[in-house]
Amino acid sequence: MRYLPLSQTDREAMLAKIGVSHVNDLFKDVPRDALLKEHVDLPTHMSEMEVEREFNGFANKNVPAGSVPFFVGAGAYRHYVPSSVDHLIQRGEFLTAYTPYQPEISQGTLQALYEFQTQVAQITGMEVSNASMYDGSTACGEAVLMARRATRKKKAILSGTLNPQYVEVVRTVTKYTDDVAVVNPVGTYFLDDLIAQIDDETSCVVVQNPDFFGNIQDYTKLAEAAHAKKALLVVVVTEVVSLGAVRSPGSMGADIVVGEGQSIGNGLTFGGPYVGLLATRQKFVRTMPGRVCGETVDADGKRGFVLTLSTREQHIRREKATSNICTNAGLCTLAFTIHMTLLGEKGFRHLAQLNHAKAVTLADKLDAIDGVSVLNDSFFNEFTVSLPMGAAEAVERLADQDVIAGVPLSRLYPDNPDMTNKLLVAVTETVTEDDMDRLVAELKELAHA
Amino acid sequence: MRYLPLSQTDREAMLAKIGVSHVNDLFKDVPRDALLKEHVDLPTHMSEMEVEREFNGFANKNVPAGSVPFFVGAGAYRHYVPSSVDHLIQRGEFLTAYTPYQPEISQGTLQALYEFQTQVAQITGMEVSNASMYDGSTACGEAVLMARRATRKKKAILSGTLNPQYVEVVRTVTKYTDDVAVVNPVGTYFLDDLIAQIDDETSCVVVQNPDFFGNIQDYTKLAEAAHAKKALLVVVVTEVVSLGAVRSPGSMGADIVVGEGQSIGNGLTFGGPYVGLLATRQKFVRTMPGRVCGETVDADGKRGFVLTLSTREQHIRREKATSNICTNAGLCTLAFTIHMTLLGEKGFRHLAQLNHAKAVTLADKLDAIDGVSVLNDSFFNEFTVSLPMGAAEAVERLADQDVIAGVPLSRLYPDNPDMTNKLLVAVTETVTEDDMDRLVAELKELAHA
Amino acid sequence: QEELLIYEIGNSQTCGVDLEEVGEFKNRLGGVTRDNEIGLAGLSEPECMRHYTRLSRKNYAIDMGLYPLGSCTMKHNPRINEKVVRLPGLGDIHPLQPVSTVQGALDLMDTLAHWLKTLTGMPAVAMSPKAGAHGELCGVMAIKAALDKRGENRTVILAPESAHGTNPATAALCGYKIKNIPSTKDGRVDLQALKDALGPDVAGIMLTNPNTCGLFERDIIEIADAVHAAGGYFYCDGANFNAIVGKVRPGDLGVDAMHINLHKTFSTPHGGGGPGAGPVVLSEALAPFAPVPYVVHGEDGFDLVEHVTDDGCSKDSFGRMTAFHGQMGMNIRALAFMMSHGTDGLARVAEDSVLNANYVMASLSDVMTASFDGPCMHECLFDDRFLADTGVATLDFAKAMIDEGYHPMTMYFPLVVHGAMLIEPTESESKQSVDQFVGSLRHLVEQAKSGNKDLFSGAPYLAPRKRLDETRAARSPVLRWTKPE
Amino acid sequence: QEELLIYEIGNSQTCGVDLEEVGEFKNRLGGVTRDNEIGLAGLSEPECMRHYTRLSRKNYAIDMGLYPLGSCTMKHNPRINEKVVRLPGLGDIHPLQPVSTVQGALDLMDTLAHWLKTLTGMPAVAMSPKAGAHGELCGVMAIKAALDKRGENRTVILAPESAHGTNPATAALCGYKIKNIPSTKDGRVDLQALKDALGPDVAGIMLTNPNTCGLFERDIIEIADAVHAAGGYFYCDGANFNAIVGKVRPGDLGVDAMHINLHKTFSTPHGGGGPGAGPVVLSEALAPFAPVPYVVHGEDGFDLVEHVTDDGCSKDSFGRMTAFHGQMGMNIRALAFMMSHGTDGLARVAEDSVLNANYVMASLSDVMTASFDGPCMHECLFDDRFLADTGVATLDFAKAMIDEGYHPMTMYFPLVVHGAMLIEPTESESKQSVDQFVGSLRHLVEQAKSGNKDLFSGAPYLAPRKRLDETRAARSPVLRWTKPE
Repeated sequence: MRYLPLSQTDREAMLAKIGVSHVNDLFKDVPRDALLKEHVDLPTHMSEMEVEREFNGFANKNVPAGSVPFFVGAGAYRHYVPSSVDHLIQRGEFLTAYTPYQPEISQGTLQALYEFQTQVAQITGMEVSNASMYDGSTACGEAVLMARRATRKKKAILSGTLNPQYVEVVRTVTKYTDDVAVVNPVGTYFLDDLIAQIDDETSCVVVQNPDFFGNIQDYTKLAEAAHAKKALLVVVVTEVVSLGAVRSPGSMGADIVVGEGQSIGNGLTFGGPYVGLLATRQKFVRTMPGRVCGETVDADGKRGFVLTLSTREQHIRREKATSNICTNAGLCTLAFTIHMTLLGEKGFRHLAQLNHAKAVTLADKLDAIDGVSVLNDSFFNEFTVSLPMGAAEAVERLADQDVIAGVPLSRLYPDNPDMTNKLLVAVTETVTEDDMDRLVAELKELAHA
Repeated sequence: MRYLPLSQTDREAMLAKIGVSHVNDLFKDVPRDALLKEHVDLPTHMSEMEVEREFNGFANKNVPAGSVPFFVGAGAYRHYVPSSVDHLIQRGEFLTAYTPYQPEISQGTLQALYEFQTQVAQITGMEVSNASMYDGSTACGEAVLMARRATRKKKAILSGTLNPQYVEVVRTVTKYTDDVAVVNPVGTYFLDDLIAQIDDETSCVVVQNPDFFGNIQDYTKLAEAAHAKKALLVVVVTEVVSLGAVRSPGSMGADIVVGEGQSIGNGLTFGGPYVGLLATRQKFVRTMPGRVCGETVDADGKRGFVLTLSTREQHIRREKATSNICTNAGLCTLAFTIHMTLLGEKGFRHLAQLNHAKAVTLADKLDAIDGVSVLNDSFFNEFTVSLPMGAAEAVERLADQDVIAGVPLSRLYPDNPDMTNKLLVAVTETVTEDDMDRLVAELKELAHA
Repeated sequence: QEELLIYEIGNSQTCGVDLEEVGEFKNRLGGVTRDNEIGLAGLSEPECMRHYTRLSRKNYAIDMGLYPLGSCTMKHNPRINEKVVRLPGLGDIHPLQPVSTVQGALDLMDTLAHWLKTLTGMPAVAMSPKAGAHGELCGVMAIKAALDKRGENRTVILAPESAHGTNPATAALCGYKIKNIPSTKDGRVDLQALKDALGPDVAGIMLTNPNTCGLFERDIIEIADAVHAAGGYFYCDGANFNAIVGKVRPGDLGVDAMHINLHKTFSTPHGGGGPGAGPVVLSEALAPFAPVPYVVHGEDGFDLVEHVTDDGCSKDSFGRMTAFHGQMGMNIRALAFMMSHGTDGLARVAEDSVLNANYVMASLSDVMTASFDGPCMHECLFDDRFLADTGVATLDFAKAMIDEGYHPMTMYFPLVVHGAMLIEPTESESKQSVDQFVGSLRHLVEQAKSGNKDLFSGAPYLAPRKRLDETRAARSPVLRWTKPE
Repeated sequence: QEELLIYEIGNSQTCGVDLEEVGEFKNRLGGVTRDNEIGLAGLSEPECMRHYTRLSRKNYAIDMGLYPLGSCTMKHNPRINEKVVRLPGLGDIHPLQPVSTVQGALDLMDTLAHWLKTLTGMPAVAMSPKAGAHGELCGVMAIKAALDKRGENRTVILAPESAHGTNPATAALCGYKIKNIPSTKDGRVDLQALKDALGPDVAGIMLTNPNTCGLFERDIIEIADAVHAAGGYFYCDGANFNAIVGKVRPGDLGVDAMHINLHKTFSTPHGGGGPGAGPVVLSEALAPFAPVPYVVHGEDGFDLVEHVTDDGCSKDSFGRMTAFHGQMGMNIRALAFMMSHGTDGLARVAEDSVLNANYVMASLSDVMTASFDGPCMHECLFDDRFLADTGVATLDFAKAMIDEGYHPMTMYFPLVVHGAMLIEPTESESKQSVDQFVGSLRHLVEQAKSGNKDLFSGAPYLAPRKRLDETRAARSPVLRWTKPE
C-alpha cells in the first residue's frame, strides 16, 4: 500500500519495543464487541490507475461548463483562473501546511493572508478584513451574529433581493439567537419600506449588491437610516468582480461587508470549497469572527506576521467565543490573493469592464428576441430575463442542445409562481460571441416553437 | 503583456540612465536595412484564455491513447505514471533551474542525477551511467561513436533486428566518421552470421533486447565473440520495463548499454522529449559522452555532488570533445528517477511481470483467431502478429472503430514486402481485459469480412 | 531572504494578466460606478511567481517533514487526489447546472456517503457542513430539532473538561449552556460524575472519542446508554476518527451524530488553514432532521433535495447550512483517498497510526513524562513534569524543535494536564522518520536537563524569523498594509 | 538539512505504487529471465514526496530569483505552457499512431514551423533536432550534403575565437577541421582575417550573432556575402536569438542555417539541464537536404514524410537524426509562448532584454570593467580588470554572489577576454529586480576593493554546501552509489 511506509519488519520491531505482541493489543480499551472482527463491506485497495479511472467515470457523466455555451451564475461564477495561480497553490509548502500556529515557520502563509486582508479591505472599501470564512453564505450568517454582538441587539432585517440560499443560511444559524425578518416582497427593493422596518431593536439590515436578480443599488441612504437607529448595514457581494466597476459598500456606509470570493482565483467545483470574505470597520475588530493575521516584529526587530486577536476564539474563549469557526478557507484565500495580485488595480478594473460589456451585449441581444425581455434597470454581469415559457423547462431543453442557459428562478423559489418564467443569466469574460449567438439562436427557436 | 515587467515609466528611466533616447538606439549595430520597420506578419498577443483555447483546438483533433484500446509501442510505451512524479518535477526549483554548473546551489538536481546514474547502472547491469542523452536513438548513435574512440577502430556492425529508426540515426551521425553495416536480413537474428562479420577492424556490434520485433535473446556468446576481436558489444533496450524481468545486458557481457528511458516516468507526448540512457564499464568512463555527476566533499568535508569529467566536454575540449552533446534530458531524467524510486526493486519487478502477463494473455487470444498468428518465439510486452491482410489498412480501419491496434511494420519498412501483413502489438499495464477483447473482436470481424 | 509585500513591489499600473480589449458599450451600472482608485498592487506574472514561490519557502509543511501536531492528523496528501479534482468534468461544473448535466457529481457524492455510512455504521450522513466546527453545529442543530419535535426544551450540553474549544462554542450557538464533566486520573470521562449530571435538562453530551488525551473512552457504550436513558443524544466529536477508522464503527458505540473531518482522516490537504469539510453521520433518531440539500435516488437517476418542504423527506429538516451543496472539492479528494486504501487499507491506517503513536510513547517515556498509561490511540500525551527544575518552559521546548527541523507538537492542549504536549505522528511516517524524530526529542531533553537553557530560550534560531512578538500584535492590531504617509 | 540517498532511506521491499495482482500465466521470456536482485531501493509515496521536495529546496531556480547566466537566457517559464502540454490530446498521443488520429499534432507542428520561418525570414525549418547542439549538427550536415551534391569536398569550417564550444565539436563530428578567426578590439569578427581565410577548402562559417560577447556583428551582411562568394555556407548559432527576435530576421542577413534554442528564446524550461529543442531554419539552398521526418500538407489533411526516398521531396535529405518526430513537448510550450506574446510581444521581448542588459552595463560600468563599448545586445560582458590587486579571483567573486542570493553569471566565457563575466538579465526581470542585483554587485565590488578577502575566498557561506572539491571528483570519479561493504 503506497501511502503506508511501515513494513511488516518495522511493525514487528515496533510492537516489540512497545512490549505487546499484536497491534490489536493496542486497541484493548475498545469494548470487546465493538472491535471489528473483519473489514467493513467496502472495496479493497486500488492502484492509482484504477482510482483515476473511477474518477474519469464520474467526470464523464457531467457536462463541464467549459465544453458548452454557459450562462450560470447565481452566486458562483465561471472566470478564467491563470495557470500560475493553480501552480503556486499546489506547492507542497502551501498545500500541505497547517494553520500557521507557529509563526516562525509559517511566514509564507501569514504574509499571504496579510496581503489577502489588505486586498479584501481595499475592494470592499473597508478598514479591515479577517482571514476568510467558509464561503459567502456562511459569512453572511456570521455577519448577522456579529452585528448582534456589536450592537447587543438581535433583530436582523433582510432584503427581499438577498440570495435566497443566503437567507436560509442566516435563518438556520441564527435560529436560537436572533430574530430574522425578510422585508419587501421577494425580488423587490423598496428603500422606504426597508427603512420603515428599522427600529431601536434592530441589529442590522442585510442587503446585496448587485442584488440576487442583478440590479445595482446605492445603499448610502439605507446606511444613514440604519445608523440613525444604531443598527449596522451589512452588504453582501456574491460576485466580487463587480467591485472593479461598482462603488464599494464601504463608500456607501456599510459596517460589515461579506462576500463570496470564489470568482477570483477559484474554480466552480460544484459549489465548494469557496472563500468567504468578511470585512468591517476597525472599531468592530474584536467582535469579528474567524482568524486574523496581524503585523508584528521578531526578537531581532524584523517585520513578521502572526495570527492574532485569538482571545476572541474558541480555543481560548470556548463558549464565549465570537464564533465556532475554526478552519477557514486558507488555500482558496491564497488562490484569491495570487489571482488578485496578477490582476492588480489595472487588471481588476479591466476584468470588471469586460464582464460588464459582455453582459450588456448579451442583454441587448436577448431583449431583441420576441417574447423575451430583460427585467433589470441596471446590472453588472448578470440579469434576469423573462421568457415566454417555464424557465426550468427551457433550461432543460437547451441543455439537451448543449447550451446551459442560466438558472431558472423556480429552482430557488419553488413555491413562487412569479418566478416560473424567469431566468437568471450570467455572462463572464469566458463567454464568447459565438456562445452568445448560440444561446440567442436556441432561445429563438424555443420561443417560437 | 503579462510576462514583461517593465512599465513605460521604467523603460524611460532606464533609457535615460543608459543615455539614449529610444530603444532602437541600442540596435544601432544592426545594418540599417535589416532592422524591421514593422512587426512580422503573425498574430498579435493573446490572453492566456485564448492560448488555452487554441491548444484545446489542437488537442481535440487528436485521439488520446487513453481514450481507446491502445496497442502501439515500437520504441515508446504507454505506462501509468504516478501523479506524484509529475507534481514533483513541476516544482519550480527543479523545473526552472539550469544545468547544475554551480554545485553549491544545485545539490537537488545533482543528487537526483546521482541516484539516476545508480539506478540506470543497476537495471542495465553495468558499472556506470552518464546523466542521460536526448533519447534512445541518439544514445545509440553516441554509443557507436564512443566505441570508435574506445577501440580506435571504426567498423560498426548492426543487427537486422535493431529498431530501423535507430539504424537510420546511427547511419546519419556516423556518416563522416565510421563504417556502418547492417548484417542479417531485416527481422532475423543469426548468431553465426553476425559473429562471422566481426573482424579486427570492428569497433562494435549493436544488438537490441527485446529486439525490434519483440524477441528476446541471450547475447552472451556474441559478447564473447566481439571481445575476442577487441570489439565492443552495444546492447540497445527500448523498453526499459523489460529489465525487471529479462536478464540484464551487463550480465551478458555488454560493454555499452543504451536505452530509451521514456517508459519510466515519462508520457508519450508524440515522441519527445524522452530520456536516453547510456551505461558502460568503469574503464570506458573517459570516452563516455554527455554529462556525468560524481560524488565529492565540500570545504567542511560534507558529502556533495558535482558535474565532473568535464575535460571530455566541448566547452573544454572543443573539437576534441567526446561528443557535441550539451543539453541532456534533465527533467525527464528526474521523472525517471522519481518513478523508479516509487517502484523500487519490488514494484519494478512487479510491473515487468504484469506487462509480460498481459502480453501473454493477448498473444494467446490473437493466436486463436483464424488467419492471425503470433510470430515470436519469445517476447516481453510486445510481439509481431501476421494478419491475413495489409496491416496498414487493418490499423486504419480499426482506428475508425476507435481501436488503435499497433504499428504496421510497413510504416517503418515501406519498401519491404515481407512486412506488409505484419503488425507490431504492444501491451502494457494500462491495457484492460476489455481493451483486449475489443481488439480481438474487431480483428476477427476484419479478418472474416 | 527578505520578501517585501506586494504593495512594496508592485504598483497600480503593472498587470500580470492579458485580457480581451473592451469594445464600445453602453454602461448599465445604474450610475453606481466606482471612480476612486482601489489601491490594489499588481505584479507581472514572473514577479508574482517569484514572490509567492519565495514566500512558500518560509513555510513548514508535511512535504518537508514530520508534523506531529496532536489532534490535527497531518498526514501525507496524495497528489492523485489533486489531479482528479481538477478534471474538467469535476472541477468545472456549477452547483446550479441542470441536475441532468451533473449526474456524475451526484453519483460521486452518493458513493462517498455510502463509504462514510459504512465506515461508521450509521444510517445517514449530512454532506454539506464545510468544516469540523460546521459539522458540530449540524449535529447539535439536529439534536435541538429532534428535541423540539419531541416538545422538550432541554438547555444543557455536557462536555468533558478535555473537550475541543469548538464544542462549547458550538453548543452556545444553539443556545445551550455547557456543563463540564471532570476527568478521572486515567484521562477518561468520570462516568459517575456524568451520570450525576444527567437529568431532564440535558440535551446531550459532546464527547471526543478517542479523546483529546489520545485515549479510547473505555466506558463509551455505558456513557451512550446512560445519556440515552436520560433522554439525551450523544454527539461524538470525530476529530480523532483516524485512530479507529476501519477498526471500530461509532454506530456500534451508541453515537447519534459525529462529524468527520475529511481533511484529517481522509487527507484532504490542510492548505495552511483550510478548506476543510465536515460531513456528519446521523443515527436513525436524528436522520430526519438533516439539513438540505442532499442527494436522493430519483426516477431519472440521481436528484437533489434542495428545499425544506411541508411534506416529503425533508419536512423535519432543520434547514440549510450553506449555499450550494458542500465542499465538493474535498469530497472528491476524500473519496480518492478512501478508494486508494480500500477497506483493508483503512483498517491499516488506524493500526499504523496507533502503532506509530505508541512507539513514540515507548521510545520517549524514559526521558519525558507521559501523562497517562498506555496504550494510547493515534496520539500520545506528555506533560511538562520532565522539565521541572530545568528552567525550560514548554513553549521554549517546542520552539527548540523548530531548530531541529520539526514543527512543534500541539502544546498546552488538552487543558487537563499541565504543560501538555500532544504528539500525533500519523500512519504516513516511516519507522526511520519516527526514529529520527525521537532522537531529536531525546537530544533536546538531554540538553534541557544538562542546563543548556540558551538553546531553548532564544529558539528558534534557524527559522526565517526569530520568536515573534504576539503580544504586540494583539495589543495594537495592524491587520493590513496602508500606504506610508 | 541533510538529505540521504534513496539507497540509505529505502530498501528492496518498500514500494510506493500499487499494481494489479499478476494472475497465472505461461512465461514466454525464452529463458532469458532475470533472477538476481537488481539492487533498487524503493520508497513509499510519502517518503518519496518528502525526499524530492527536500532535494528541490537545495536548488536555485528562476522561480527564486534573477538568473544572470549569459548565453543561457534564463527567463520566466509560464505555467500555462505546462498546462497545455499535459492535455491528454497532446500529452497522451503516440508518435506512431495512425496519422489520421494525430491531425492536431501535425497542425501544431506546422503552425510552429510557420512562426519560426516567419520570425527568421527563412523558407524552411527542420523540426526534429533535440537541442541546440543537435541543431548545429543538422545545419552542418545539411551544408555537407549540399556540398556533396555539388561534388565539392571542402574540409574547413571557420569559426571565431569566441565561438561556443559546441561549434567546433559539431564540425568535428562531420569531419571538418576548424580554423579560428580572430576578433577585433571591439569584440567582433575580424572581417579582413575572415576574408583572408576564405578559399575553396572552406565549407562555411559558424558564427554566433549576436555574438558571445553580447555584440551584434556589424559586418554580418558583408561576412555572409564574402562566404557565399567563396562558395561556402553561413551557419548562424542562434543561441542569442532572444536579442533580436521580432526585430531582425536572420534571413535578411544572409544566413543559410540557424538553430533556435526553443528552451532559450521561447522559454521551454531548462529543467536542471534539459530537455531542450533545436529546430533549424534553412535557406533555399539548404532546404532540400533537411532531415526526415517532416510535416507536409497532404490530400487528407496533414501528412508525415518519414523516409528518404529515391524521388520525391525527401530525395536529397541527409537522413534521420532521431527516432520519431522531435521534441513535441518543447514545441507545444514554445508555440504557447509565442502565441502569448504575438508579433508585438516578441519584438518587445528583444527590446526589453536588450534594454535590461544595457541598463546593467550602464549601472555597473563605473565600478566594474566592461570589456567592450556598448550598446550591447541582451547580455553584457565584463572582465576581471576591476579585480586587479584585490586578491579576489573571478571565481571567488562569482561564488560570493551566491551569498547575496543570486546565481552567478557565466564565468570565463567567452575566452576572448580575461576573467570573463557575462551577464544576461533577460526581459522577464523587473527594473526593481535589476536594481537590487546591481546593488548587490556594487556592494561586492566595494568589499573586494576594500580588502575584505574572506568574504570571497570562502564563499559561499550560506548555500546548502560550502565550496565543493571538483578536482577530487574528477581525479577518482565516484559516479554511483554502491552498497557499503
